[in-house]
Amino acid sequence: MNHILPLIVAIPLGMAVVTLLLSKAAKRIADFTAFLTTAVCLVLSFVLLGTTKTAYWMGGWYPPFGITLVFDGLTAMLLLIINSVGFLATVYSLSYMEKYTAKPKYYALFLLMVAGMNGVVLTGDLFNMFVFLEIASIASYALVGFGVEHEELEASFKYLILGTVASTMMLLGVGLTYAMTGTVNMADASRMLMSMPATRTMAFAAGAFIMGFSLKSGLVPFHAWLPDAHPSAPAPISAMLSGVLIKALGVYAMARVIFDVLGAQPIYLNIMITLGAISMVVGGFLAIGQWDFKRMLAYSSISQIGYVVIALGLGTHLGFIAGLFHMFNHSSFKSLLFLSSGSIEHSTGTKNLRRLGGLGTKLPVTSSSTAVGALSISGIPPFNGFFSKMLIILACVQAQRWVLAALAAGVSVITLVYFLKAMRYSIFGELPKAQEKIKEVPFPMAFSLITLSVICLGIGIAFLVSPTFGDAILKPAADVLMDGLKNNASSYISTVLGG
Amino acid sequence: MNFKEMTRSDTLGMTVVVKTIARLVMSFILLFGLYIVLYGHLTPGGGFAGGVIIAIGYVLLVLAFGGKVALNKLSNFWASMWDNLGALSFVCITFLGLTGGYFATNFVAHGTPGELLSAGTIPLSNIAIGIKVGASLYAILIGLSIYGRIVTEED
Amino acid sequence: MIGHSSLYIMDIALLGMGLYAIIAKRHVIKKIIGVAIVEYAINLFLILIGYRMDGIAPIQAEGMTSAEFAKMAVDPLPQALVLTSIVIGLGTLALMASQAIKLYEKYKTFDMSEINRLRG
Amino acid sequence: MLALLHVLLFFMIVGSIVAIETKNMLSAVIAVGAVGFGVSLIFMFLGAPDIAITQVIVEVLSLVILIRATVFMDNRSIEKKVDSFATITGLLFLGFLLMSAIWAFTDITPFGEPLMRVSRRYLSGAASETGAVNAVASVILDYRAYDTLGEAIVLFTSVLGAFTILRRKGKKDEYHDKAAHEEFGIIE
Repeated sequence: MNHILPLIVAIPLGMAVVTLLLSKAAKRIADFTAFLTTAVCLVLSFVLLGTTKTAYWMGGWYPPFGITLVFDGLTAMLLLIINSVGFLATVYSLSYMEKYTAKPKYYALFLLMVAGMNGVVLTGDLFNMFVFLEIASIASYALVGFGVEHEELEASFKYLILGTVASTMMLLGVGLTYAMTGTVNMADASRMLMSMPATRTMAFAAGAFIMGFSLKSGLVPFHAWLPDAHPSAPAPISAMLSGVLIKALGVYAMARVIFDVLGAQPIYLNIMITLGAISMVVGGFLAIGQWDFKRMLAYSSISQIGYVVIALGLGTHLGFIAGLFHMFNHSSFKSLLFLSSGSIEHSTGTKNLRRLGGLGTKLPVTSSSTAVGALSISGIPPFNGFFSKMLIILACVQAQRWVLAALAAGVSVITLVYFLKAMRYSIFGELPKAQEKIKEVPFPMAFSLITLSVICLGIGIAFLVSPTFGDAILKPAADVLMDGLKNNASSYISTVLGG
Repeated sequence: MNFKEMTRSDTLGMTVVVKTIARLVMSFILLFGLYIVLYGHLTPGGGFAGGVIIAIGYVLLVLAFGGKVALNKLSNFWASMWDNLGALSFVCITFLGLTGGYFATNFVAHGTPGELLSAGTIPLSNIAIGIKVGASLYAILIGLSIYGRIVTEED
Repeated sequence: MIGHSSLYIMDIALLGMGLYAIIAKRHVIKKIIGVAIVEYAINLFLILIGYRMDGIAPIQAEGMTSAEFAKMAVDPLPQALVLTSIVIGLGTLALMASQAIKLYEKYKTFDMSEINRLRG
Repeated sequence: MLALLHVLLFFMIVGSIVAIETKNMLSAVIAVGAVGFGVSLIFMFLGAPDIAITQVIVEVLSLVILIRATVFMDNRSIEKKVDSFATITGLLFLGFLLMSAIWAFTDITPFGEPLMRVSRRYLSGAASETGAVNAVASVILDYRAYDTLGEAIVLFTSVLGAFTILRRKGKKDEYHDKAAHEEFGIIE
């Protein structure tokens, strides 16, 4: 039994409460505890990378009677993404959040959001997934509205209403699964479902699950909240939402439930591909017209999540590798771009591209990190985005989905177009008169930007030079999905239930 | 909106009849809440239901006497303090489960089923949840109903 | 027909009413009411799933053996799930109410069609 | 019993229609409260006294919150003509949901005959394994204590979030209404 598994959830949970308590005595402590907690979580997630598949029985009750935590390749990858972006966003917040009031509350909510996401990716129990999904979601609703101005409140309210619908849909799916299988343990439910004929009720449950998770990940017919919520939040929260939250609560949860519980039937995969393709195209086209930098990034998130969902829906090993790689990369460059946009806003006071320009000379760190992020996301070699997009297109070709491959290639050109527009109007061009006196961001913010830029470049080069990265992180994760597709999740079931 | 625009019942409370009855009933409500919390492992109810009942007792105070009197009995600061402490003690109970071998183990001796002092950590957790729920719901209600427009604190 | 799935379908109708309110109504309070109805429906659905015909409440009376109890009581697991779900619903409601207050303070209206600074 | 449940559910659907369509916000909130009490009545009949108690008191608290926090501020309904696109979308969605439920629930586990694969163990083992005679309490605080930890944290998060949202000003160096603040002596 590996006691790190419950600790990586419980430490941020407990520290959120402790942060609030201690900050009543001295407000400055909150900075320190939040930094420390996310650092510890990051270290723990690195420690966990080396461990094998394992299950942890909460309270000593063996499954399916108690709640089980399950650790496998997919979980390891998600934990790494969540906690590294969480750590860098915390470092960034140290200076960025100075202009907001109530910093301890911000850190407490932030830690709760991280804990909720860690709980979602670790759990092996459907209802427990719902509970932790709600922790992460509720914390994010409050964080989106953290500025308590008109736009923030409006975005936060819309997000809350649609988020609650999503959670309810998921709970409906859990209830139906319980009705048909008599258990809420994922592995046990999967084993039961494999042993009985397909029922209409489970098809209905799958529909509820897919609708709920699509709402959470902002796929296109269900995306209405995303372009409002992501730009309205403070920059580190935008980075967390776009970089991690929609992946952990949306894509990961959808993949886990479809591949490991419901069984990956072709119709579910086709639904995923359809939703993904629509999101990819619509998100890309809507992004071109935006003049608000953060709003453009939000639409770009919809488009890029479309890529991930398409690749996962292909149902081939290369597709899984490509999708997971793009998920990993997207979390690095999208959080980098959101943090950069926050830095631009911090220095210049605006995020409207029409009022920006010529930042290249004045803000060297911010503009080079913006450039790195933009080049990565548009798929320029040798940055990491190029390799994952290329793999996705190759996977589409390999699966003989020619239309998808063409769409993916076309949308990547569109991506390049709108990011060239963003760079043209922010970094290059003429510096407006009003912004002669702008200054570069303070060290903690610059640290996060530089680290993420190095990650973007480093992963691209590492992927090119040696297979270690793919073998250590991507392959175990892809194997989990492959096992769900080909062997009815037998390896997952035996990890949890034994035998 | 500001303080001056608040209605009379927000600041001064309701009539004498209501106040007298509220004073009488309040202690019974709190007692009942306490009973529900403590006997949660034996009868229907539990920490959450009991905590809400305790909160409702204070809500009655808020509605009948106005926010000022209620805040004198239990200030917002202490309400959020109890809230944090309740949550923290529940987290601690689950952490202490590690001494029983796993996270969230019921590590205290179970005793005889049906007695008040039985079921290991279940009554303890019920008490922690009761404190947490009661305090936080009281705080949120006073924040929403009376100070909805006035809660302005910087932190 | 009655008794097999009609209760479930009526419950889904209740859920649909709540979703309809969320989609179609523009008043903030109506949207909150829609969320509340959706939550009732889903809680009720879980309890309906766990009901055993003529079952007793899952509290073991004195003098009843565990084997007898297990044959008579209704399913306790959905009840535990619903308890959690009710609490989550209350928390969501508190957050929604605070957002509604602040929205009213800023926009001086509860009409969502006038609360539309974000678009595009 | 079954007929009673059908009648109750029917009245709840009617109550929810009233709550959604009425023009007066106070009556809408009262109607949704009536639906909630209907839910707790059904819980009572279905052998779930724990949930029934909780539902009733949560209902009371939600009504107080909704009325004091929102309806008190503005009881007007929206006079303008209805948004026909949204209404049609909502009705279509409702119809689609109902149709697919009628299609799907032909093979659902029948009402009144739960599978109880896992729960049988909870019922037969609760008293001896956890020491609690209330099987629901033993499930939420022992077998699934981790869920309850999550539940407590959800409530903690939402209360914290509500206080975060209720801050008067989000960013520093803006107007700060100090007078009203000091009047009530709120420190936190």
